[in-house]
Parts: sequence; C-alpha cells; structure tokens
Amino acid sequence: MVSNLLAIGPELALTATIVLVLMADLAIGPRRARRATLLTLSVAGLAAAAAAFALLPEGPTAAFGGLVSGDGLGVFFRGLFLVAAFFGIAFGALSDEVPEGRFGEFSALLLSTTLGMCFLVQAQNLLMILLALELTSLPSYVLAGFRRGDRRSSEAALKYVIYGAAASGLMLYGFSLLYGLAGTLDLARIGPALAAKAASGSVAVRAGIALAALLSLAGFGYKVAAVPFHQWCPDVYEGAPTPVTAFLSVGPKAAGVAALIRFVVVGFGASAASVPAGGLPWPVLLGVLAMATMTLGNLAAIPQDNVKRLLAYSSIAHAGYLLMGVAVGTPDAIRAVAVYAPIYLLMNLGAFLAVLAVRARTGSESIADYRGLGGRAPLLSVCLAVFLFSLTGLPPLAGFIGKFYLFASVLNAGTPFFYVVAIVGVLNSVVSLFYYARLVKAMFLEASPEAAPAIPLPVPATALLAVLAIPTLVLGIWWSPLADLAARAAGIAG
Amino acid sequence: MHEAAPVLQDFPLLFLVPLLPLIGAVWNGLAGSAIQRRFGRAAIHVPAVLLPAGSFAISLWAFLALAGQPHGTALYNHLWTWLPVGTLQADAAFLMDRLSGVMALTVAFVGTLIHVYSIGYMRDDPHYWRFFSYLNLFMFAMLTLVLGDNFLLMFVGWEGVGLCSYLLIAFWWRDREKAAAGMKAFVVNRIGDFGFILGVFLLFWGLMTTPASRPVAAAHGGKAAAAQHEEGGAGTCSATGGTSVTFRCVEQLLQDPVKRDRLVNHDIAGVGLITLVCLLLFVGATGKSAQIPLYVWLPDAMAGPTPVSALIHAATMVTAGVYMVARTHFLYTLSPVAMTVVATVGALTALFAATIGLFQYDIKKVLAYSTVSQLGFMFLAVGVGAYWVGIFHLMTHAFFKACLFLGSGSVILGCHHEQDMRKMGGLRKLMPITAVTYFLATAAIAGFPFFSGFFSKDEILWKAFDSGNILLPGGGMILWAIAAVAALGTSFYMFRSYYMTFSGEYRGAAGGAGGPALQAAGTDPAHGPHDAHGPHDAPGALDAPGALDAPGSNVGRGPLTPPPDAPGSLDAHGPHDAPGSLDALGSNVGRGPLTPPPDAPGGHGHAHVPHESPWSMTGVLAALGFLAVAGGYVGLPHLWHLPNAFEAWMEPVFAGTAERVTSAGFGHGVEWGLMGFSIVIAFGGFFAARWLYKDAANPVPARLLASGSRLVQGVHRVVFHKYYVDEAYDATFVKGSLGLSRALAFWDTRVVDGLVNLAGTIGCAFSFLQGAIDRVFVDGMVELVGRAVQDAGARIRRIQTGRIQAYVQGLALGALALVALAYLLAW
Amino acid sequence: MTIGLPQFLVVSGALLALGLYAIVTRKNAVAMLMGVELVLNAGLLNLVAFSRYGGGLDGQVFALFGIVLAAAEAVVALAIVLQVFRAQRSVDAAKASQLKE
Amino acid sequence: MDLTTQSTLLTWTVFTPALGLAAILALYCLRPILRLSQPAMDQAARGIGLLASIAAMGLSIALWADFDGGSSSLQFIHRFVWMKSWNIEYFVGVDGLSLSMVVLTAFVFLAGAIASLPWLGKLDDHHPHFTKKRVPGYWVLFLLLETGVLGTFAAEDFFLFYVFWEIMLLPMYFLIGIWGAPTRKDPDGRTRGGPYAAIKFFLYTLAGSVLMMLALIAIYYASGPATLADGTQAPHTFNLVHLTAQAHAGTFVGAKAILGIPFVHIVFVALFLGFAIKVPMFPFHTWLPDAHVDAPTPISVILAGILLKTGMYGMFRFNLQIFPTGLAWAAWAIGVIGVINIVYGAFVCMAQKDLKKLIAYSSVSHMGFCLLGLAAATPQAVTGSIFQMVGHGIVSPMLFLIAGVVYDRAHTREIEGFGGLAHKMPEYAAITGFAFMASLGLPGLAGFVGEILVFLGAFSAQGGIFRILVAIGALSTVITAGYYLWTMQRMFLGPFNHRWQHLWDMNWRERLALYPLAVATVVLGVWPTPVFDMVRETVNGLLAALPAGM
Repeated sequence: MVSNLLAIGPELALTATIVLVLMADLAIGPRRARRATLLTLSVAGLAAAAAAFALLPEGPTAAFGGLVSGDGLGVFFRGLFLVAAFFGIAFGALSDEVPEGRFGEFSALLLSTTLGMCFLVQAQNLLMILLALELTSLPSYVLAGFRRGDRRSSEAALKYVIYGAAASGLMLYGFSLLYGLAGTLDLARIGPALAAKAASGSVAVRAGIALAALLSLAGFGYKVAAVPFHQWCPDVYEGAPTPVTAFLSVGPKAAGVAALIRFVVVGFGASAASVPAGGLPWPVLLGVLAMATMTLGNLAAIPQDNVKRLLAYSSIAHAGYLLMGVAVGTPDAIRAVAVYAPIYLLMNLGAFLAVLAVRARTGSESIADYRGLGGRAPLLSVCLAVFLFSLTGLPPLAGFIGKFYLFASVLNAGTPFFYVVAIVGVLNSVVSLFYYARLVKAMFLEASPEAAPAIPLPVPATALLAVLAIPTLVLGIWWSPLADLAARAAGIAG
Repeated sequence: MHEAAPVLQDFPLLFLVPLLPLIGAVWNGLAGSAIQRRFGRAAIHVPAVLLPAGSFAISLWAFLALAGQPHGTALYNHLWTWLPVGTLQADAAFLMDRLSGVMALTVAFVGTLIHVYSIGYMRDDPHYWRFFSYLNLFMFAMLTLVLGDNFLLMFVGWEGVGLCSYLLIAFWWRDREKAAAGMKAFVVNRIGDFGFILGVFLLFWGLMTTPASRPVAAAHGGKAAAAQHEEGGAGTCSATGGTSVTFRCVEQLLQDPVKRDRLVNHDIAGVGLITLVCLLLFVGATGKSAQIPLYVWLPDAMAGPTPVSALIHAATMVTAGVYMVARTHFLYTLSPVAMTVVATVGALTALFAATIGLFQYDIKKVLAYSTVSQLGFMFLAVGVGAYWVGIFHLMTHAFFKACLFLGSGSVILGCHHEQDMRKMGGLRKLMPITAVTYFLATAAIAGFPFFSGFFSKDEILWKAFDSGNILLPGGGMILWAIAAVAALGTSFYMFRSYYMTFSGEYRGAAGGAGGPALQAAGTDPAHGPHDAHGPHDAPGALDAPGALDAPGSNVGRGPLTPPPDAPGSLDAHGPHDAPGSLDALGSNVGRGPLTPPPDAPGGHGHAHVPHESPWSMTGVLAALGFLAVAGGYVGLPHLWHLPNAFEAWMEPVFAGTAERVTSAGFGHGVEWGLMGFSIVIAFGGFFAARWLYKDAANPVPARLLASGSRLVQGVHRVVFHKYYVDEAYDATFVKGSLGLSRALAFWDTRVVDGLVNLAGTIGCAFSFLQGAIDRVFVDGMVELVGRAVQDAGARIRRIQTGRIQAYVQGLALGALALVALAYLLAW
Repeated sequence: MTIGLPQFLVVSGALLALGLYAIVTRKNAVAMLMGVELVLNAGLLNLVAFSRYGGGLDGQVFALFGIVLAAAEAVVALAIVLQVFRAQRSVDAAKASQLKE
Repeated sequence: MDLTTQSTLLTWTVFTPALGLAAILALYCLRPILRLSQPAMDQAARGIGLLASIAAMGLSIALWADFDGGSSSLQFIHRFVWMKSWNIEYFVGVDGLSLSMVVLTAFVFLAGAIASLPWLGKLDDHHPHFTKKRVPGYWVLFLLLETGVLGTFAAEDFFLFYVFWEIMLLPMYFLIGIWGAPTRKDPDGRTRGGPYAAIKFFLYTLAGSVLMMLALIAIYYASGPATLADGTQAPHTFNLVHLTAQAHAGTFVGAKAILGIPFVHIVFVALFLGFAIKVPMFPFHTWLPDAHVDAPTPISVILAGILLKTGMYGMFRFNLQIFPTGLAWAAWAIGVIGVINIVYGAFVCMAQKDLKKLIAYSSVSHMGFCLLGLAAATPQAVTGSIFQMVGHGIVSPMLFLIAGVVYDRAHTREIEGFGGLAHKMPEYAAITGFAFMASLGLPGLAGFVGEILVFLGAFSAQGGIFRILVAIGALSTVITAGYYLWTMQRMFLGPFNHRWQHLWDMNWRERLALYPLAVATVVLGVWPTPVFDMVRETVNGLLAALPAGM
C-alpha cells in the first residue's frame, strides 16, 4: 500500500499544493501582496513535488494494479512537467494578462493541468489515459479563456473546449472498440490480444482494429496538435493569454507525445525494428503523420505576421519532428525524443518570454512592431535571436543537438522509408529558416520606426531570460548531463 | 653525327643581363616622377640608358667568353628552382649558347641605341620617366625570353614582352584609339600564347608518357652551382626520365632513337604528336611575330611612340617567334609537315603584307607592313631549315628596320608629328643626315648588292629555292617565286616611301592646305575637318582616301574595341591641355609605374619649317645606318669563297639536326643566276619607284589610278583597306563573343538563379499547380521558389476559417483519412 | 430477433454519427455541446455492451467513470459558453470567428 | 599512427579571435560601469579586433615556422574527448593543406580588418560609412567568423568540423545583412540589397550543410570501432584519421547500399554537394554575385578570399582523402563541371556592368581551376589546385578592395559610368592594372602558377577527356584577358569623364590593406617554393590512396 502511495508521491505533493493555493487565495485579503505569496506557495509546492522524486521506489514498479507505471519514461517527463509548470507560473506572475486578483486561480488551474500531465505520462490503462487526458484538458480550457472580458480569449476557449471534447469523445469510442476487441483495458495485455485476434480474424476484424486504433489516435493527435487534428492550435494559441500559450505549447504537447509513445510502443509493441502487432504498420503511419505535420507547420508559418501565430505553427512543426522520433519507436529514438523535448521547452519558452516582454511594453504581437528591436532592446533581441536560430537547428546551439539526436535515430532505423523521412525533415529545417530569419531580419536588419519605445526588461524577466538562454547556449556545446538523464527515459516498462 | 648534350659552363654574372634593366624599370617606375620633378630629365635617362648598356657590356663579355669555349659549351647560371612539383622541374635559370648569345647581343645593342634615341624623341613628354621605366621593363622581359633556359621561363618573357607592348602602345592612353590598340595587341598576343602553352603541355605530356628506353647519359659540365635535391646538380636532365622542360634536356631525350620514333608516330586524332606540338608552338609564333592570321595587331601598334615601334615592333619583340622556332629546331626538323607550314605561311605573309604596303600613305604603316613582310622572309628561312640564315636576316633586319623607324621618327618629329607622306617631301635638303641614313637603310632592305639586306635576303631566297624539305609540289621553287615577288614589292614601296618623303618640295602644313594633286583621285571631303589634328591624330584619320571612310568608322579599330561611343566626328580627342600648362607635375606625386599620364602637351612652338633632329637622334641614325650597310659582311655567301663567320658561329647549335635538312642539290650556276635575279629585282623596284615618285608633281600615279578600269579602282580600295581583315575579325570573333556573353549573363540571372536551387525541389510541387512555368523566365527560380513556398503557406492558412464547425469537420475527416491510410498500408 | 452485441454496436455507431453531425451542423454552441454528449454516450454504450457480452466488469467501471467525465466536461464547456455569451451577446459559434488567418 | 596531443599552439591560433571577441563583449557589458562613451567603445572594439587579427597572424606564422614539411602526418595535434555519449573528440591538427589555409585565412582577415578601420580620407558624413555603424557588433561578428573559419581548417573530427562549418554562417548573415547595402528594387522590380543577399547566402549554404549532416550521421554509423583520446574503445567514430584508415581498408562496417546505390557513392555525392555550393560550383553559384554586390568591402574580401576555399578544402579533406574510390568514379564529371565553371564564368564576366559582379563571376571562373585540379588528381594538378586556392585567396581580396575604393568615393560601381579615371587617380589606376594582370594570370605573378600547374597536371591525367577539357579551359585565358582589359579601357583609359572631378587618390588605409597583398602576389609568383614544400608531402599522401585507375 505504502509503496503505491510513494510511487505517486510527486502527484500527491502537487495535489496538496493545489488545495493549499486555493485556500490561501480565499484566506488572503485584498490588501496584502497576494501575487507574491501565492507565487512562493506554488513554487514551494513544486519543490516539494520535485523532492518527492527521491522517495520513488527503485526500478519500474507498476502501482495501483497496473494503472500507473513508474518507469523511466514517466519519471523523466514528470520532472520535465514540473519545470514547465514553474516557468508557466513565473510567466503568469510576470505578465499583465493575469490580473493580480485571479493569480490564485491561474496557478491552481495550471498546477492541476500539470497533475493531469503527470498521470497521463504514466497511464498504462485505457481508463487511466482517458482520465488523465481529461484532467489535463479541462483546466487548460479554462486557462485558455482566462481573460474574461476579452472576446478573443473566450472564443479561443470555446473552440478549444468543443474541439477537445469532440476529440476525446472519438478517443473514448476508439477505446471502447479496443476494449471490445481485446477484452482488457491494460495496455500491456492489449497488444498480444489484438495480435492474436488479427492473426485469426477475418478482414472485418482487422478493419475494426484499424478503426479502433486510429480513432484513439485522435485523442493523442489533438493533444500533440499533429496534422489532421491541429486546426484548433493556431487560434487557441493566438487567443489565449501569452503565459498560457507558452505553457500549452510545451507542457501538454510533450505529455501527448509521451503518452503516444507508451500507447504505441507498449500497447502495440510497434517499432521500426519489430514487426508491428495487430498488423497495423505504425512506423509508416506515424512517419507520414510526422512528415505532414512538419511540412504543414513550416509552410503555414511563412506568411504569418502575428508572432504568436507564427510560434504556434512553429510548435506544430516541432511536434512533427518529435513525431518523427515516435514513428521510429526504437529505444534510440525514444532517447532522442527525451533529449529533444527539454531543449524544445527551453527554446520555445524563451521565445514566448520575449514575446511576452514586447507585448507587455508595446501591446502588439505583429512582426512589424519588432523592427529595429536590436537597437531598442539589445539583450532581449539577442536572446530571441539565439532562441530562433536554436529552433532552426544551427550548431553551436542546443536546437542542433536535439535535431542531431532525432535525425541520427531516424537514419539508423534502417528501412529506406525513414531515409525519405530524414530528407523531408532536413528540408523542413531549411524552410523553417525562412520565417525564423524573417523575425531576426525585422529585429536587426531593418530600422526601427520613429516612435518605437525602448523596451527595458524588469529584473525578474531578465533573470528568467538568462535561465532559459544560458542552457540553450551551453547545451549546444556540452550536453552530456542531459544525455544521461534522457537515457533513463528510454527504459520503458515493456 | 650525334651532338653530345651541351657542356654547361657556369657563368655567375649571366643573371645580371636581364636583371639590370629590371632594376632600372623598378627604380624609375616607383620613384621616377619624384626624381624627374626634383632633378630633371637627366636623372631619369642616365640610369635608364646606362643599365641596358651595362647589360649589353656583360652580354658582350659573355659572348666573347663563349667564343673562347669549345664548340658545344653554353654558359649557365642557375638562380632558384621555380616550379618543383612532382616530376615537373622548372628552374629560374639562364643559359647563353651561341644562338641566344647572338640574340642577346642584338637585343641589348639595338635596345641601348633606341634608349639613347628616345632621350631626344620624348624630350617634351611630361611622362618621360614612365616611358623609360616601361622601356627598361621591356628589355628585362626580352632578355629573359632570349636567355630563358626552359619553356616556362621563356613563356614568362614571352608574356612579359606582350605586357610591355600593351603598356607602350597605350602610352598616350588619353586617346581612346591608342588605348584600344594596346588592348588589341595584348589580346591577339594572348590568343597566340594560348596556342603556345597548349603546345608546351602536349610536349610535356608526350615526354612524360613515353618512358625513355635507356637512361640518358647526363653530361656533367664543370658545375659550381649549388646541388639541388635533384641528383646530379641543377643543370642536368634527370636521368630517371623525369621530365625537365629545358630545351637541351628535351633535345637530349629526342636524340634517343626509340623515344623519338615513338613520339613522331604517336598519333593524336590522325596528326603526329610532334607535328601537332610544332604547329601549336607556331600558333604562338604567329601571335607574337605578327604572321597570318594573327598579324592584325602590328599595324595598330604604330599608335605607340616611334622608338617603341622601332624597338618592339621592328627589331626585337616581333622576332621572338623566329627565335622560338630556331630554338626548338630539334622539334621542327622531326616534322616536315610543320616545316612546310611554317615556310608557306612565312612566304604568304611576306607577299600579303608587301601588297598592302604598296598603297599606304602613313610612313609608319608602310614600315609596319614591311616588318610583317620581312618577318615572313625569316619564317620562310627557318621553315626550309636554314635556321642560321633566319637568325642572320633577323639581325640585319633589326639594324636597318630600326634605322628606318628611327628615321621616320625623326621625320615625324621634324614635321611636327605629321605622319602622312603626302604632307612631306623635299626633306633631303632640310634633314640631310636623316635622309642619307634612311636611303642607306632603304637600299639595305631592298637588297642592293653589298648592303646587309642583300646578303641575308638573297641567302634566304637561295635556301628556299634549294630546299628539299618542302612537301609542296615543286618544292622550294614555288616559295622562292612568292618570296621574289614580295622582294620586288618591298624594294618598290620602300623607295616609294623614300621619294615621297625626301624628294621634291616640302608639302607640309607650311605648304598650304589640301596638298597637291598627288592625292588619290577622289578628294576626300571628310578629310578637311580632321585636319585640325593635334599632335597625335588618330591613325584612322590618315588613310582615308575616298568617301569610304565614314566618320567614326572603326577603321584601324582592333578586334576587341567596341565602336567609339561618340558617333560624331572621329572623336576630337577631347580638350587638350594647352601645351604651356604642363599641368603641375606635383599633381602626379607618387605615380605608380603603370600610370598613364595626362596627355602629352602639344607640339613645340617651332617655326613650321622642318629641321634636322638633335645629335642624340641623328647619331643613333648614323650608327644604325653604318650597321645597315656593314652588318651583312658577317655572313658572306659561300659562293664568293669568303669565310662566312656567322654560319660558322651558329653551326654547332643546329648541328644536331643538320643532316635531316636536305637540299635539292642545285649547282653554283643556279645560285649565281638567282643572285643576279635578286639584284635585278632590287634595282627594278628602285627605278620604278624613282620614276613614279621622285618628282612630286609627276601625275602618273594619280592618272594611273583615275584612268584605270573599275577593277583597278576596286582592287585599290580593297588593298588599301587591308583586305577588310580587321572588319571581318571584328564582325565574327568580337561581336560573337560579346553576344554569347550577354546571352549567358541573361540566362544566368533569369533561369539558373534558382533552377537547381535545393529549396526549389520543395516548392516545385506547389508551383506547378499554378502553371508557373511562364513566371520562371520572368524573375528566375529563386524568386519563384520563394513565392511558391509562400503561396503554399497562404493556401494552408486559408483552411483556418476560424469557424469551429470547420475544425471539427477537419477532425472527423482527418481521423477517417488516417483509418483509410492504415487500411491501405496494412493490406 | 434477439438483441445481441451487433445491435448495440449499430446503435452506438448511429449515436456517434448523430453526435458528430450535430457538432458539425448546429450553429448554436449549446447544441454543439449536446452533440459532444451524444458522441461520449456512444462510447459509453459501447463499453457497457462489450462488458456485458465480452465478460469482465472493466467496461462497466470505465462507463461509470465516463459518465462522471462527461458531466465534468459539460460543466466546464457550459461555463465557457456562458463567458462567450457575455462577451458577444450570442452563443452563435459562427460569429465567434475573430481568430482566423 | 599515435594521435596524442603534441601542442596547444593550434588551439591558441584558432581561439585567439574568440578571446578578442570575449574581450569586446565584456567591455560592452561593463560600458555603463566604466562610463565609456560611444566613440570610445567603438575605438576600443576596433583596437581589440585589430589586435586579435594580428595575434592570429603571428601565431599562424609561428605554426608555419616550425611545421615539418617532410612528413605527411598531422602536426600540432591537440586532442581530448569532448562528448563521451557520441564518441566525439575535440581533435585539431594541421597538415600541409590545412596549414596553407590557416596562414591564408589569418593574412586575409588581417587585410579585412585593416579595410574595416574607419575612413581616414574625406568622407561625406550624411550617410554613415559602414565602418562607423554599430562597431562593437561588427567586430564581435568579424572575430567569430575568423574563429569559425580557422576552426574549420584545423578540425580533424567530423562533428567538430561540422560545428565550425555552421558557426561561419551566422556572422556572415548579419555582416552582409546589417552592414551591407540597403534594400533596393532592381530594374526588373525584384528586391535586392544586403538583407536579400544575406538570406539567400544563408539558405543556399544551410541547404548544403544539412545534406552534409545526413552524410555525417550515415558515416558515423557506418564507421568501425576506434579508440578515443582517453583510451576507451568506441563502436563508432567521428575521428577523420581513423575514418580515412577504415575507408581505405574498406572496413566500413555498416556501409550498406541504399536503394541499390553503393554507400560510398551516395555519401560522396551528399558531401560533394554540400561543399560544391560553397566553392561555388556551376549550378549553385548564383548566390555569389548577389552576396558580393551587397556585402561591405571587407566582408566581400573575406567571402571571396577565404569562404570559397572552405568548400574546396572540404572536397580535399573528405571527398579526396576519405573516399578516393568515389572521386575516381566521379572525376570526369567534376572535371567537366570545373571547366564549365571556368569558361561560363569568364563569358558571363564579359557582359557584366557592375565591377563587383564582374569580380564575383571571375572568382567563379578561377575556382573552376581548383575543381579541374581536384578532378585530374595528378601531383601537379592537385598542387596547382591548392596553389590556385592560395593565389586566388591573395588576388581576389585585392580586387575587392579595389572595387571598394572606387565605390566609397563615387557610390557607384557602374563600369560604363567611369572614363579616364587614371587622370585623377593615377596610383589607383596602377594598382588596379597590377591586380588585373595578376588575376588574368600574367606569368611571374601568383595567378599564373596555379593555372599552369592545374593545366599541366590535368593534361597528363588519366583519360583522354582531360586533355580536351584543358584545351577548352585554356581558352579562358584569352577571354579573361579580354574582359579585364576592356574594363581597364572603359574605366581608366580614354578621355577623362568630368563627372568624377571630385574624386581623390588612395589614402593610407587603403594602401595599408592593398600593398601587402600586392607584395605577396609578386613573391608567390616568383618564388612559390615555400608553398610547394609545405603541401608536397600532403599531396603525395592524399594521392597515394587513389585506386590504380586514377
């Protein structure tokens, strides 16, 4: 019993923090420094959750009768989500879009999303996956519509909720079919059961399996914003407050990817190396999905002139790169995804922080207002340039190392199809230079309009910027600690 | 008998011969203008004359030392290894054997004399120092060419003289015509060099790929030179078949019969290797020595100052081709085909140039075509295998042609830079010394007996007649006939130029405008306005007899010169600075060696009556005049049973291939007959010219032209315009290459700019959807790719309609599409 | 004919189709939410049917949780719809299309 | 061969500019504390930049001084394990080829640095000359570029090479973009100017280098086991020396044919394309004229003088050294494209109206010689190709500095617009004449030696096609002479065009940048032996591995 509780120690700490934050929010009167205390409280909670990691039982132990598996992949991504939550809350504290009074709600909602993500990553059972997915999605719907008065924010929330509900509905239907066919909810046992059924069953059965698996894919696809399920992403990212967008583009996306890995690799034992169970050609399917996502994300980003929308499409493109790793499915590929995710987190959060700072001062998100930023806000623009070029994947920045791992695992996958995927991926990084450099061109190569105000950075913002920029540079040159951490993530309970 | 490899006698000072003029060139080049401003002209021309004189002294000393050595020795001076790469071994080393000894002496002596002459001629030119710097640089380049030990060092000299001729022709660069003439000279030379260098590559490849059958005994002369890493000292030909590109090593290797046969009958595209090498080297020679088809630059080279024409375009540079053929005699004798080609081209050029010379009115043009013609004679000589005769004629020609040019220079200076013979006349009284020396030189070139020209030219005619190597039907006799006619033409136009210039009354500017009736039939309406010629009127203006010469036509334009953009009158040379202004020399402080100056100021303010040139010029004329006469006595014909010093001197150099040069075996009687015949030719030309042109008022030439039928008129016009060769080249090669380059440049910016661009492959799929093929040619693929990618982005954007229903539709359709894909892929 | 597993599947398939159709065609946000509910219930029906015929109670438990989830989702969705109404005075989803390219 | 660390001099040479860069950044950050005024900061940045360039030059001379020409193995090796997880090592070493490039880089960067100093002569200040715009930023990027280039030539580990190769891209983008010409519309309405040229350069080169990344990974996985610097055994390796040994021994473990095409050919082509874009080779050359026209003068100098050589260096180091069989297979194709480069470039030059574009296309033509030399793969041809890289690396900077001199005064590079410039600027006309002569290959100057050796070597290469190629290529000497002299004629000779009455002759800064290059051209032309001694053993080493057929 105790070992089960310890297995989800961090989650318990998180839950406690949420409750405390809500109660503190009620307790603190209007006059005292509400935002500061709540911020410290939330950060303390996160720290406690991080500390709880130490208490985790050794080795991959499935807790709660297989509902939750404490394997390497889960542990790694849970740590990543805590970091993401910290930055999400910090951004919320900084941004003017989160009013002082409602900061408590904001951090509570954000922490609960984090809780959902932590469970999603570990869920080994269909029911658990659905629950965790809903726990991740529901608070983020509310977060998306956080600016009550603003029409765009509520519109974003509306689209997000309807799209999310529909997608999870489809997934539920998929899960039900899977349950029907496999007779069990536990992922580990679904694979073999389906394989047996597919081998003996008629064409109709195999079609059923395909329908079931693909419909359940809708849920993950929506969370990761992969191509057919991405249409909500640009509108929600643009409408939602910037801290929320930042968090959404990093947290839930990574959780979706991790869950997809578990669903595909554990559930269907599919990887480029082994013969896919249940007859579903997962590697090729996911490969096509990845290529489509990358290409659409990069091409659609080019004509954008709203920075948040541009970063939305860029995050879709990066989801494509991550999917490339998932498609390969070998332990190498999973390690590559594990390396790419945190680097992507750093770069993307950094970019959003810069957008946040510029929006706080000038109130606009259009690229035209970034003209001549190099002169007006030297440190901010240099850091943004570093993040953008790292997103393109240029050495000596961290982005290159992430892409290097990914392409290495894809090329090493062996089947000729993945050479095509690698070439499409490489061409996409070249095309991505088009729009990242457009922003850099605006900042450095064009003169700033006359009435453009200088953008001084408040000290905490500069600190956050440094916390994000320095690792982006350092990891580009010396990334072995990250590599070792990621190696553990590849150890998935089979 | 096999001539053993030349014994190399080390002569440490040999490198000074080319080096001294180089020092002069660099010294005057860098510090010249400052010196001239502070210390006046003397400080310029004293070192500029002494240094070449010094190199003449050293070469004379070397020559005498060489004379003291046994037959086969050569003076050798190794400086450093220039291109030691793999098996290739090209050293910076100078070698003077008997052939290059004669050449070096001629070049140095004539060069020094012309330097002295230039003191007077260029006295009023503000860029005095720059002229002497270039002249010294030329001496360095020519001496390097002559004393070069291997093909590549010779090529350095070869292109060096091309550069100096460019600089000196375009010395008065202010006038667009003269600058264009300079460019034409360099580019045409470059075409020749293209052939030459290909020949060297082919030879080098031939030697490298055919291994030597037995190690060649490397002769070790006494050698003090530092032993390079190559065994056996620097001078030897490495025995391991390593291909050294030096002349003597190649000659040595070719003496090995097995290797020689393999090279001779090693066919490339049906032509023997050796023949191909010789022909390609000959292309280089035609470029440098102005033979058909690459002679077009020499007449335009007259745009340079006269001493330049004398030194470079008469005495030394243009003979480089003849020297090269003589130097590589061991190659030419192996291929009768090549020898025939050389001889034939030589003879044809002699005749062709002689015909053009008949009708020229510009004195320098006459001499220019005469040079081309005489060079034709020299190539005829070396073509039939009489190498020493070719060199002998080269030497005598250097003397009398230099004298003629310098004479014409003094005449031009006297007549205030007037070059049109129709405006001269009667100068015998006004410029006696020039007249006498000019007459002597004319007699020499025409071949008057007991003058130098007679001995050398007659010997050529005899050798041509008697040659057995010529593959043409009738052998040498045809060439002799062509050459004889050319000799007749030579004698006629030379005396024509003498009488038009020196006899009768002075028809110069003082003699009133329009000139006497002697002018060609059609008075030249267009001639009037050109008459306001400043000191350096464009050559085009002069030879414009009929109305043919539409103003601004590109007569005299080089192949590469675009038609002058000023369509108006022959560009009236822009405003000259008034002679007096001599713009303060200070303005050109720190001029670099190659800087063209502001225009030389106008003529000097003498009275209009021509006068004799200063002693510095006439002294040189006298010396050259004497040599024009006495020069020939070095090579008296055997017929007269007198010792032929020149042949004896040159014999060892060509001994190696002597036995392959056969003669048709005519007896002495025939030789006497031919000698008599050539004397008749000489006097025939003399009397004809005297009759027509001695008395300026003699109407006969004008009547001949007027009365003649349309055929004569037509022939006159065609020959006068140099058979329209310039225009033909201009239309074909120049316009062709310019057109091609414009087409390629357009194609480059429009299509290639992205056709293969990697990003293009991404955009292609989308671009074809919009039928963008036509836009490819509007603004090139890069823009197309850029836009294609952007169009793709715009398309994708449009599916974000903003309406949630559409999104969910996308969701459902997407899921179904995936199911279909999975189904399709799985089964 | 007796009611067996296939019949249930047909009904849930119909429910799914109707639900999707409702979401896609109705302009009113609340109507779309009803569509979502239909889709969710289709899934639950399936689960119960498989549990009944396929043996094992997991399906039932899943359905129970599903019902709770549907309710939670409905609450949040309706709150957001309320907020949209307050912002643009109407629940017409078509009008809520300011965020587009 | 033992690859233990011999000395850290090479690392000091590569990272001296980086130290200078750090100093400028530190000074910039401390500006408020030290209360440095803007001009003082600019002056300090220029001083540090110049000092770093001079130091790099000094160190490279030191490298050259005690470089042993006799051995073909690597020298000044500095090697330690960098990334254990991927068996990546920091491994730098120099052989003849790399050393010649390192010294050339230091020399040309010094000339570039001098050319970046502010204008000493009369200048109309209403639009700031590029040497006065954002000076600290300029010098930081300038030194970063120098470190990147030096690193590329010194790197002996494929991953390290790739990182340095990409480091070169970023500074070039900003240097061309910010300090280049302002955006303008050309007559056909297409946007041109610094930013356009910068992004075009960036896209072309990035496309090439991502191809190289795929090849990098493919080679890594195909390579066999090798020992790392700290003695541990590694399944795969990036170490070039080991890769070469394995490739020659044919023990590429994982080298499997892809879609039927042999592994060596695919990787050869991928690497070759990556380098060809930088050379630039014929179809991929269209970025060069745009980049040169819109880049500031010193950046043009460095782009033409050095960056084109990184492409060729890559071909020697990877295509020739590691995949000689690949080169044997593709030799004739490279030769043909090389000659197309030569003749096509020369002809297009003839029609150019802008002086800088003409020089850019002439660079395309001259780099064609290097390609032909590589394809012929005989000792003379390869030595000639390397010498041509060095020779062109000296002559083309001179040409671009010259174009800069006239542009800074007349703000136009239209050849037709000038006329009789020699009247007002005699010294300038002289040095231009000298540079044109050197570039068209006048014997006795640097341009000639490279050309003659490539032609000689190619003439005696295996296969009859090379003799035809040389014959066609040699034609370019005539065309080159044609367009250079015609430009000389239109700009400097002929009657003086009074529109340029206000021009003034060269000042001391320009002389300081130009004359050392002129002296180097003469010395290299007359006495090229030091360069030959340096590269002789390396060339023999490279060619020894060629299959007998070549």
